[in-house]
Amino acid sequence: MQEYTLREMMAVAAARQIRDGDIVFCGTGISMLAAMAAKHISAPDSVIFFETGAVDSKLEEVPMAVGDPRVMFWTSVNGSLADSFAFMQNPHTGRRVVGIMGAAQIDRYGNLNSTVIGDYGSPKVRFSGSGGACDVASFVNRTIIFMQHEKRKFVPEVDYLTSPGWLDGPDGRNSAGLPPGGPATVITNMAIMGFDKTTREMVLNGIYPGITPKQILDNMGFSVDVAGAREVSPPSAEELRILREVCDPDRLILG
Amino acid sequence: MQEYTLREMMAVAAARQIRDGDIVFCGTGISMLAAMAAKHISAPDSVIFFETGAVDSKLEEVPMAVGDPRVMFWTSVNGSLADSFAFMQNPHTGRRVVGIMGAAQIDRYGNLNSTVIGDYGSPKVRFSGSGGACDVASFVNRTIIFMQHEKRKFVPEVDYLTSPGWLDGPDGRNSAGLPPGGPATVITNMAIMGFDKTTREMVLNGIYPGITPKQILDNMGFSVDVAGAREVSPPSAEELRILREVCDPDRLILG
Amino acid sequence: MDMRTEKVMTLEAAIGKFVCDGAHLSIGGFTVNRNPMAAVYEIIRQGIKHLHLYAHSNGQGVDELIGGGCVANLEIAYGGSGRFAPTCIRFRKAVEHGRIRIEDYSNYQMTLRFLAGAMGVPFLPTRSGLGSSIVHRWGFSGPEREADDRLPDRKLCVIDNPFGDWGEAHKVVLVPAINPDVTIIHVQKADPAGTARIDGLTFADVEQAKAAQHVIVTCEELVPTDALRKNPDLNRIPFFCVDAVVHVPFGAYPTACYRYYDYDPAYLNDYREMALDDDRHKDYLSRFVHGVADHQSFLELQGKERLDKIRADERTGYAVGLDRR
Amino acid sequence: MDMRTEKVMTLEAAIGKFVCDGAHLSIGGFTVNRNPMAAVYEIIRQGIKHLHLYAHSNGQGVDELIGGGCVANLEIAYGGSGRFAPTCIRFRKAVEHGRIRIEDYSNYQMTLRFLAGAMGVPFLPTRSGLGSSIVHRWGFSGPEREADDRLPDRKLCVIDNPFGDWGEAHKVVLVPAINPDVTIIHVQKADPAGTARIDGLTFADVEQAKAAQHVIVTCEELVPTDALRKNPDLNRIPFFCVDAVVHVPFGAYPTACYRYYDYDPAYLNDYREMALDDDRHKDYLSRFVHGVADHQSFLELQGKERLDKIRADERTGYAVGLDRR
Repeated sequence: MQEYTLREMMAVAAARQIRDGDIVFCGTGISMLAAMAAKHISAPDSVIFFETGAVDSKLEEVPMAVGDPRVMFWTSVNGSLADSFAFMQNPHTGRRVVGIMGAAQIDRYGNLNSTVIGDYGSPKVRFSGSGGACDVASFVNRTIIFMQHEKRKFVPEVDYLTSPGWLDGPDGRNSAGLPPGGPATVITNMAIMGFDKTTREMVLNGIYPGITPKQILDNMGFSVDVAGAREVSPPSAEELRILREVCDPDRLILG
Repeated sequence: MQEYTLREMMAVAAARQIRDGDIVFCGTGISMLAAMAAKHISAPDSVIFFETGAVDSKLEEVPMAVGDPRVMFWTSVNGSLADSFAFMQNPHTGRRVVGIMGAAQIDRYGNLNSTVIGDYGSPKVRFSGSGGACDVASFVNRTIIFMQHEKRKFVPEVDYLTSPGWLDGPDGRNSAGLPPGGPATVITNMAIMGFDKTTREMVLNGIYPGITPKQILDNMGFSVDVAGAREVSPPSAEELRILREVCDPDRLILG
Repeated sequence: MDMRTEKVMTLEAAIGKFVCDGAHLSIGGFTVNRNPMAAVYEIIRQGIKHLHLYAHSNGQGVDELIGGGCVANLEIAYGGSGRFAPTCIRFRKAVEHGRIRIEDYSNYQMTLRFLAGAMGVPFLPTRSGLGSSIVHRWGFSGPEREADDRLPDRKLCVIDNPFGDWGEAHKVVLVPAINPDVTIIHVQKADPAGTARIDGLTFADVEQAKAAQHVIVTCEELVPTDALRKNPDLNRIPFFCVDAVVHVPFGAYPTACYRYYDYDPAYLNDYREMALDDDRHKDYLSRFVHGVADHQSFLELQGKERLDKIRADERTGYAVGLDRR
Repeated sequence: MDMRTEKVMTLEAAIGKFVCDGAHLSIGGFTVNRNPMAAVYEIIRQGIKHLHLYAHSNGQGVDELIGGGCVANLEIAYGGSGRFAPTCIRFRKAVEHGRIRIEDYSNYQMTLRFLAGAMGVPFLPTRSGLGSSIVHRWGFSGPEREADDRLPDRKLCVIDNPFGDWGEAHKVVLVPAINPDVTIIHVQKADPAGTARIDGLTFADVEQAKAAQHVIVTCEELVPTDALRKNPDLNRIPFFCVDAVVHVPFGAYPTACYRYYDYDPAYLNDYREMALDDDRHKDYLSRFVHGVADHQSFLELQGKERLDKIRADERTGYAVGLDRR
């Protein structure tokens, strides 16, 4: 079997979640790589689009930011922020959108923090803030979340709720006034988590080769049901080739 | 003195109201002609724009409608309805806009009806409806209104208030929630009317050569103060030349 | 919306598939420009009835749909075709005779209503219409609205500004979103996947398309995808919003299509005269609409000479010196 | 806004005239793209202080203004520059040390706030942020807001949908309009009257410009009016919105300008390293900002070789194969 990095495993795991016909909202970094890989592997008719307004960019080189000029090349339409978020908020188009994003903290309901650690008024650590993350998490049908598997990141309660997940459970989004979609998958450097259809609580779905459920739970600030977890198949040679040779030959994002 | 038609007099009277630096919102027909004439006579740095989204059109031929392809030629920007009305509603740009429009009925406060005669639910006569007229009348700094001078058109109360003028008097617009601008001038086939700065009621400002105040009052459904009226100077040879030779050589609008 | 990249079909098939009796429909264009006339005539030909039609100032297309007997309800800002018909003829007759039900808005209000639909919000605010009859006179009553789940419960709402006098406004009108079942627009260029390019003013076409559940694009030229991707800054509608692409040269005739052809003054003047008389209008319909198989045959009936007269000049985008009396 | 047709001036004059201490300012661009960097550096050079800055995700420009000590208050959605600084360095330090006051929104909320300003309405609605801390945690308190007539009395409002569940939404967030004193954008082409053409994505530049009382446009190329009027479909901002036009080639450097040049990875990586250390950042400012007379001198300091490396390829609009590590 070919060797691979955990970052490559994460990108491949996310790419596998993308289906033909999905409109893929991409953030910066590894999420872009996952979307690019999916286009070349399993979902050639998925559409990559960016909050900056670019629809179906032809990514000959991997962009370093969603405002990178590389996202503007050979698109269907070059629009604006106003246009792109409208596609996500609009139920006709929004229900086809899969959002891929990361965060600094996540709780059991998939609520995300990318704003501050500590008190909002005098934070210990300041992060970038929402950007489009809150918008995407509010609007789209399903989101895929990249996380590093660390106790300080999987927390019982996020310090600041930047991007709404399932909020406080099954009726959370509806009672807040949000559309029905929400977090579908959390992809970490150890595992793939999902959310229980009834309770909306995080559950362990997949474990990377060589990792144990105990290791996963030891690195989380809350416990999850691990009963349904299966081993994730490692990246295939073809998946790795696409990722390494087509998507990110300079390893700008793969590192 | 050169002969002229009343329609020519009306177009010239309106053109004289336009000042350099005005942004002129144009409706269909004679208002377009007035705006074109002003550009060539007294206000070369006025800007003609259309609700359809065309800014500073180069009108080599007179358009027959605000959606005429002639308004799209050599503009600063070709936008949309959403763009053009935003320019009027935005106070920074809106306060520079002069709107020119017509109507089927007008009352003493410059409220306009271009929707129905009779009951709204089962009208005796149906007109085009607001189009952009209600929007322009709501938003812009001052409006110039073209009317035929007839008793059935100058009415005590409009059958349907399509486009707000001064509503019911000095505080009408403010208490309805409208911006402070409003009707400035009514140009008819007999006279030029204004509005009293205090009462916001219509007053007679100017009378065309050969017309008497009595004729004017006889053709209105309400009385106006005629004390301040002066005779309007007839179109000059140069004004007529511009109108006839430059603006509408085929007399598409002049008739 | 539709994710396929090959959506080309005939106009007959597209109308048959997406426009049914009672559908909530909006059409693009403005007064005498870029109305999707080929689609309008096809709708009449297919005998589609009871349409709920949304229009800002679509002019000729709206008047023909009404004249063709397709329309039951109309939400509209303006029924006019410029100097050719300051008030559209069949529209006027239908309203005066109570043959259609109508509700009035302003152009900006209708634009905002489509924009709200496109944005996926239930309403948008404006200051337009405060104090006017547009706010106070409803075409569809409260009980009628509550009985019809395709209509919002209120025509519009006037509310106090919840931010005090922020924006120098103490009140605003909220106008409800429109989400048509189908929007039909005519554009200059489209590719087989539905990416659409509009030359010149877009009117409210883009908002109307994005607000709709289904979109039919008719186009002057059907071009390869790469031809449009070379300069995406000129494209206005992304392909995933579009369900059907139909290649119909002169598809906006007798209205104009910027850079391709002008409106046809002779046709529009003739139409006005025929529309004014019920019998002559019946003859008009049987000759020009029901009497032809499709838009191509309709154009042949007009004759090449007539179409040549209105061809757009390359510099200006319209027919310079066209006899427009 | 300004109705004159000749608005060309130097950057020094434009900043001096329209950007004063305490001004409410917004700048265009997004993360590492089309930030009006020449203007940003000039603002720092002129020692302008206490700015109230509005940003969605303007990235590098915002970070440099903060680092330059110009900013007192910040309303923002995102302080990051893509892979070069997932969180902007001086932004992060300033917030963590309480040197600026900050209030958070989302990108769409900020976009809608500029759009509301552009449209002349007090607010716009969205479903974004319902249930999030963005709604509940205010950067500026109620009493602070009421004491400052440049701020709306509320950060935002959550209201029940007055149209019931029309649009499938029973609640919405209303976000208040922003009307900056001045917006500065960098574009590819402008004419002396201020008509501006933007190639590629417009981000929120158009809304930011139309929302502002005054607009400064810096441009790569100053072109004759006729050059832009030939195809107005590509122009984004009409001249009457613009107060000052400044010709500044490489005016977005070190951020990118589509079809002209790419971002400079070397500069942005060096900046990150220098920004991380307070002393080195001081040196950076004195060498690259205060140590040069203007943007031209700043560019000469970078050297021609560096600028040549990032020149955009004609086909793609960016620097193909650029070393971006």
